[in-house]
Amino acid sequence: MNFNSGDTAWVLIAGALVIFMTPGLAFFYGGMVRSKNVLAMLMQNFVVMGIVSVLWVFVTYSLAFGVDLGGFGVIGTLHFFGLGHITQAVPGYSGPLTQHIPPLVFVIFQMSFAIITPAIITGSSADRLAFGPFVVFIILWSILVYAPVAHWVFSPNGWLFKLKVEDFAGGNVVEINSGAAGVALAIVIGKRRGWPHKPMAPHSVPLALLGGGILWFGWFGFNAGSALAANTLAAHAFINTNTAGACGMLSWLVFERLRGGKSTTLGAVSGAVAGLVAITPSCGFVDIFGASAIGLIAGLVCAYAITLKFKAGVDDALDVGGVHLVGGIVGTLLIGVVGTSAVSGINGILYGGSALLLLHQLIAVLACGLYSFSMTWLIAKTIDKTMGLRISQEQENEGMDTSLHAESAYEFGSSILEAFK
Amino acid sequence: MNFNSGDTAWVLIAGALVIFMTPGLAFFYGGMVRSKNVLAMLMQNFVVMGIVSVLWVFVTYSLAFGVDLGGFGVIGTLHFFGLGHITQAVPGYSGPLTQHIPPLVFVIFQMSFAIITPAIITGSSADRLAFGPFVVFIILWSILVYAPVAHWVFSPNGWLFKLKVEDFAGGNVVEINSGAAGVALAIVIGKRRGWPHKPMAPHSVPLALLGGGILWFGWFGFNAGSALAANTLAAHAFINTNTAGACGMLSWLVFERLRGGKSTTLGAVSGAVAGLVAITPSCGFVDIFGASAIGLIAGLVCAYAITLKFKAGVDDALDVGGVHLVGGIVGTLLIGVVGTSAVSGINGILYGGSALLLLHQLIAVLACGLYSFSMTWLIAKTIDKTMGLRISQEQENEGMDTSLHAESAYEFGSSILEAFK
Amino acid sequence: MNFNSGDTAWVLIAGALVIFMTPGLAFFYGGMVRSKNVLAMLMQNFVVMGIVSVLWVFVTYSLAFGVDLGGFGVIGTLHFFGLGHITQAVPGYSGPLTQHIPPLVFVIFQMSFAIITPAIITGSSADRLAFGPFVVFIILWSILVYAPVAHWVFSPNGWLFKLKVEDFAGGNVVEINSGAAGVALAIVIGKRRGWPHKPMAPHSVPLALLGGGILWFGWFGFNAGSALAANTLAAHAFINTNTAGACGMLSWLVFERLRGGKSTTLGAVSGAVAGLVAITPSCGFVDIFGASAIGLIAGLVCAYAITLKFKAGVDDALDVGGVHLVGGIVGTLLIGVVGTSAVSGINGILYGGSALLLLHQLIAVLACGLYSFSMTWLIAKTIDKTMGLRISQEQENEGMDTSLHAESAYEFGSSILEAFK
Amino acid sequence: MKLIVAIIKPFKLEDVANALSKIDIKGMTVSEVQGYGRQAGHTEVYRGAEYQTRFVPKLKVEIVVADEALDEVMELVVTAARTEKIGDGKVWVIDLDELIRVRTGERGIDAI
Amino acid sequence: MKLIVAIIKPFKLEDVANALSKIDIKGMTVSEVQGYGRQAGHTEVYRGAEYQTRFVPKLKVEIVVADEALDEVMELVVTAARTEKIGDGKVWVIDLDELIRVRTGERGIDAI
Amino acid sequence: MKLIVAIIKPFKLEDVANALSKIDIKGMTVSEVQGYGRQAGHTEVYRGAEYQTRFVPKLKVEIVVADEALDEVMELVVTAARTEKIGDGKVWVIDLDELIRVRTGERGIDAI
Ligand SMILES: Nc1ncnc2c1ncn2[C@@H]1O[C@H](COP(=O)(O)OP(=O)(O)O)[C@@H](O)[C@H]1O
Ligand SMILES: Nc1ncnc2c1ncn2[C@@H]1O[C@H](COP(=O)(O)OP(=O)(O)O)[C@@H](O)[C@H]1O
Ligand SMILES: Nc1ncnc2c1ncn2[C@@H]1O[C@H](COP(=O)(O)OP(=O)(O)O)[C@@H](O)[C@H]1O
Repeated sequence: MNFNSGDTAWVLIAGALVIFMTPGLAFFYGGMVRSKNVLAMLMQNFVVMGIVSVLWVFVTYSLAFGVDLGGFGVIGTLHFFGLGHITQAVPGYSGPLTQHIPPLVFVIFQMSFAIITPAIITGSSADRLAFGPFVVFIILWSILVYAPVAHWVFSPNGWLFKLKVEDFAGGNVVEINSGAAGVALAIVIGKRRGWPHKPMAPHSVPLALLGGGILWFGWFGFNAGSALAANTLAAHAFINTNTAGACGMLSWLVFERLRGGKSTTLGAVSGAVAGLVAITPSCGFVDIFGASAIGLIAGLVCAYAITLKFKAGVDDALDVGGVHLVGGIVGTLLIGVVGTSAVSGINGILYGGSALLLLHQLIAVLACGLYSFSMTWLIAKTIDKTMGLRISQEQENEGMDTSLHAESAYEFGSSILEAFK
Repeated sequence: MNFNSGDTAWVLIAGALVIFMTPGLAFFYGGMVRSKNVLAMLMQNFVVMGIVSVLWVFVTYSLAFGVDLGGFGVIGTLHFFGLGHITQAVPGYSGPLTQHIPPLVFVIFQMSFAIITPAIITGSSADRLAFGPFVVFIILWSILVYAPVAHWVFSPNGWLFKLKVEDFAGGNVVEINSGAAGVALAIVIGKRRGWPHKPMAPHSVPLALLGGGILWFGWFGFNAGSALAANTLAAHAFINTNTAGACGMLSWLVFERLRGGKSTTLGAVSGAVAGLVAITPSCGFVDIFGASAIGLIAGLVCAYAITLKFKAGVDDALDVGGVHLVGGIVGTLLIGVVGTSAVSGINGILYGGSALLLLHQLIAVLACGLYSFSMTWLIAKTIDKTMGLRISQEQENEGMDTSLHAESAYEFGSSILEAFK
Repeated sequence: MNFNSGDTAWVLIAGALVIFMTPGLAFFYGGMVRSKNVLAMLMQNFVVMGIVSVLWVFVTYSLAFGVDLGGFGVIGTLHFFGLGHITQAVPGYSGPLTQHIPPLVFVIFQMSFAIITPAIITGSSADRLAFGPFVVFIILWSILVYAPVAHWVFSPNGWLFKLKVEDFAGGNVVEINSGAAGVALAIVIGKRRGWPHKPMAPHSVPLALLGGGILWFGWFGFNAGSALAANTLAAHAFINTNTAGACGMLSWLVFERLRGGKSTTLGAVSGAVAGLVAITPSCGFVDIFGASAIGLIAGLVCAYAITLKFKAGVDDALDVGGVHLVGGIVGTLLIGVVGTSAVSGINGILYGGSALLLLHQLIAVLACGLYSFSMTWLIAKTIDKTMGLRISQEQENEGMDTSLHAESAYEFGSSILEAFK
Repeated sequence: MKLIVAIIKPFKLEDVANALSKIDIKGMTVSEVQGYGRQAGHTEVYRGAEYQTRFVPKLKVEIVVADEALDEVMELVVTAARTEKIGDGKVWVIDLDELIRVRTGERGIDAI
Repeated sequence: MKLIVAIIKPFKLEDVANALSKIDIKGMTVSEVQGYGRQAGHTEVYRGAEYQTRFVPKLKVEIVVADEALDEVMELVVTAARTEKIGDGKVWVIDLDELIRVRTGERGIDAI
Repeated sequence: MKLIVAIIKPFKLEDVANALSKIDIKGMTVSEVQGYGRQAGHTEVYRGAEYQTRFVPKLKVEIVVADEALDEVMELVVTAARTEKIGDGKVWVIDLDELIRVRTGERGIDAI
């Protein structure tokens, strides 16, 4: 096979960048929880890397991208189990771009998505999810939720793909999917003791910002890597990503001021993430005006959306729903509005396109969101009834780090503890 | 257009690396301020990413690289407003390399420079710059200072470019420009309360070193990416960058010992940054001997230069002048001494080149340095007279994090605050 | 020369990634020491970057990859001193792949290995190694240990290379080499005051995990970059790396549970590193089943191996021996078992290969391990007798940061110290 | 005046402060301390090295009260801080010679 | 001997120490505490969740003095720590039974 | 009952606690403080700005004892904490009016 080394280099490094996003997410989340729970949060994210990496090469890649089972576009077979037959092109793809990069590079790149998606969910159940049940949850969720949804949207044989739903880098597969799952999990597991009247301030905003910085960096791999080539389309995705992140940050900060408060650093980074989430599905379909609009809207809408959890009484601790579900919906739908064929052949209604596109996008949003929500609810409920999903009240008081993992995150004023234990 | 995918991949990832440098810089600076001001410092750097990203695609890219206005080589037009006409090659470039990467990739890469340059300035005014005025400052500075200076030096139609001034990766545009601006801003805003007799020790040297590590990493994108291709020239720039950073570190440490003190970690990373600054303009013109010399000299000169602020009574808090201005001058001028045609066709006087090169470099240093200094002074003074540039004494005492942004950076011993607010 | 820009881009970015691993290692180690010694640990790692970067371009690259001295395959000459003759291909390589990337890119990539290897050693002597002697140690070790071992294994003229020993990315040169050296250094320098009865808990597990995250990220450059091209082999190395890291994490966690304890975050990241170490030599020779096996075995074996130091009474503070030496041996030997020609032409005994391969691997392990151990012992002993290797008891009590470097790492509750010194 | 010093479990601070605010005692000074006593710490494990911490994080609450209020306040503090599990802490009382409010210079009971 | 305990605003420590060094009192022990009183804390906002902190960072300064020096030192401390804004803090005085200098075993006033 | 307050060098805590555990005193409360006195701090340098810290980290150990035990405990603490170098710290003694164990409500000596 005569692969293009430049494209291959780009997708390889993009894959590495996206894998780096999961530790980044760990720090983003870890900084936002209290110091007694930070290791448990980091642990969940790192362990997702362990579990999903192995699942992917043996099972879930094949379920997501393998030969379609029965032609319904619902799920793949185990054709690629253990990376067997991996020199074959991805089933369903054809045309000149099919084999410009080694199929194994595609496996790697898609793996990075499969890892970060369940990792995002960990934010909603922060501070109270037991570790053993968490491991079971991740395995089941990857197989029963991630693999099918990825098949529907990303596999050329998936039913949403065939419906011509557009999702450049995972607005449905990653963002809506994890966001809806996060809300379901938060509902099943219940509120943290003391929420919402008790303040649960971030223990290290700089750590959260470090995570945010890594996420922004990695997102270039996420979105521009999804072009699967080092070309003009990748460049469009890249600049749109950066612009939308920037606009999301600015509009979130404006929202904070309009509400009468001060602009906060956590708001800045949250807004950036909201913009980045929203541009994920759309980055390959819009121009810089569209990207700006999407970023600005996402920043405002998400800044508002995260306040809804207080009204709904759902303790989505780190706003997985408000940012990823809502941001993912915003970006997925807006393709149908501001998509422009000047970038890649699809026009939203603003550019004279048919409303059918918007309808298809809506179907995708509903299908993925509802499937993920209900399936996650079911998985979580089942685990809760059998193993128990939640740590004990005493563990919650003491903190998860010492009670679940026998570790303390920090020993700064070490003199006392060091001298004598 | 038939773009080279390998070159495109390289410049895309280089752009991502340089964008990652701005969070890196935020941590480098954030670690060096006191814990009550760290978020404000991070905030300024993150907000620069938000503001300049948007400005660039709409306005400043076009001003810097657009069709020259009137042919004076002073500023571009708004030809590329909102990335219009962006399939056109950069005006003024010609020859085979012109279109080997998509023009949009060039826009991205140059954006990363436009972001980090004003971010560097934030170090000089640390601990006392008000947030609203800061936002205004950054907008004005990007348009009135960054865009023209970038046009002069980087645009093929710029007057310094046409004078054959050599600046491989932004010694003038980034380093001298930000360094001179930093000094001007520090002068206008005035000293911190208690400076210099009151100690203002870094609150987290590890955070500063994390920033330093990210900067070093990103600098490979900065310098080797400036070759705009994945080729031998990029490799020269890469190895020169690393060597000069290393030499800067070592000579700064030696300087510390010679002055009778201990070698410090902050000294190590500061020396590395000094070396990296100085090699920025020169990395594509010198060999490994030249790079070593530049790094060693920069480490020594900058280590000495940062002590001058105490004599001058200018509270350039994080040594933007001592490191970026001075390091940038060292590297820009030394091209005229140790530049060698073995690397890219230009000989410094040591290699038999004409003194004219050195003269041109000197003109560039003076033009960029003086323009930046005076224009920044004017902008800062204007803002100071109208909105006020500086926070109140009470805010300075309390710290910027709580007073400007309603956040505390850390809650380690969270028991008290968590239990009860 | 007509270089391949895609391959060049890949190896350049891989080199940058690996250079970024050394700060990553610094944080990994720095998080695990007590807060009074963290800067000294970071300092050692950053200074290694300074020293080895310079040594490499002037001396050690040439010793490692230069024309063989006398044809014994033991050491190179100074042919490439100061990067002279650097347009020549690496001596000994021939065939189509020889000149697909600029030789200078190879110099860069190999430099990143030469830097991180001695940096790894710093973990064993943590909390007690004096700074001046450390500098001398690194210089001597790079010349007397790293350069020859790299020549033996990586240079086509090296005796182990000619013996057809397989080491894809440095199991011998980096892992066994640094691991054996770490054990020797720990023996010569002696135990920390109070070890092992006194607890010396990590001062910041999040910092250690940040380091671990950076290491995982950089390891893609390390291993997949070692293909020296952006191709299918690089993809194999990439996915094997990720899989083995994941498996190492999981099996280490299982080991912790089997021993009756809780699974720890430091265990998760340690297991990942163990898996990554073990896959380093083997990533280009095994398939996903082999990589999984290697990762699982490495996690278990290393988790057990780190407990041996307590039995042996050797204070290898951060387990350089238990992880790098043992993991390196596991990975190097297992090539002879699970190597498969389906990936790159070599069969281990499980795939019908000859036991000769295993024998050669064993010879390499013994040669590199024993040479590194004894040479390091000699160097350390000599320094100890002449300059003294170890800090004073008072410095150990007070902490290295203030006593060696006149710095405190953190000032969180800054009010007291800030107000008045 | 008396100084009541209470060593309590950290998560009991809210209850103690709430109890006191009911009798209009709205001032106190709190610091983080490490307690050593009958209550055992937790086990920590770092790379296989396992140990038992002997110090347990506690809060030290200091409240200046008028002599008359002493018994009532002590009673309230002890009741609010109690969990009936080992490690609930101690309360001790110190007699004060003098008290001044820095802002005004008021002395004695007026300064509380 | 008396133990003077002063709860002060953190940025006032320098002034207090300078004042004392003038009358040749050069020893003290300082710790970080959280004060709860009339002075309100600041508002913090995290992703839209807003709250008011009730504790304010203070320093606790402890100074052992001879009985004779008590009044002068108290006066100096109070004056140096005063900003006349709410939250300036309290100073209280405790009688000591004994004092020893660890290094020498000296007791009483000699140990100060 | 008496409250013994000892300001000691941090690395001496282990010795102090060990000494006390021999006479079956197994409770204490420890906090981190900064000491200011004859002992000089260390020099710190940040980018060429050099200064001398005046505060030295110390631990404050508080032990409640019965009147009878006072002398023995003080003696043990002072001996265990001594290095004979400047900065070893001080020990002072405060008389307590009352002591309660929160868990049980026991008072006085029984509460120790
Ligand atoms: N003799 C003592 N002097 C000072 N503080 C003590 C003493 N004994 C106990 N304490 C403090 O009281 C806390 C609780 O004591 P502990 O013996 O654990 O439980 P309990 O008071 O319920 O019997 C300890 O953590 C310590 O802070
Ligand atoms: N009853 C009290 N007991 C102990 N400390 C107190 C008491 N009341 C106030 N404080 C301390 O004094 C500080 C200042 O008190 P506050 O009421 O805010 O202002 P002011 O003393 O100026 O009236 C508080 O932050 C707290 O640390
Ligand atoms: N007058 C004082 N009041 C309160 N604490 C004091 C006083 N003098 C000294 N200290 C404490 O004792 C510690 C040791 O005192 P220092 O004068 O340095 O040495 P030494 O006690 O050996 O003479 C100081 O760091 C401080 O914490």
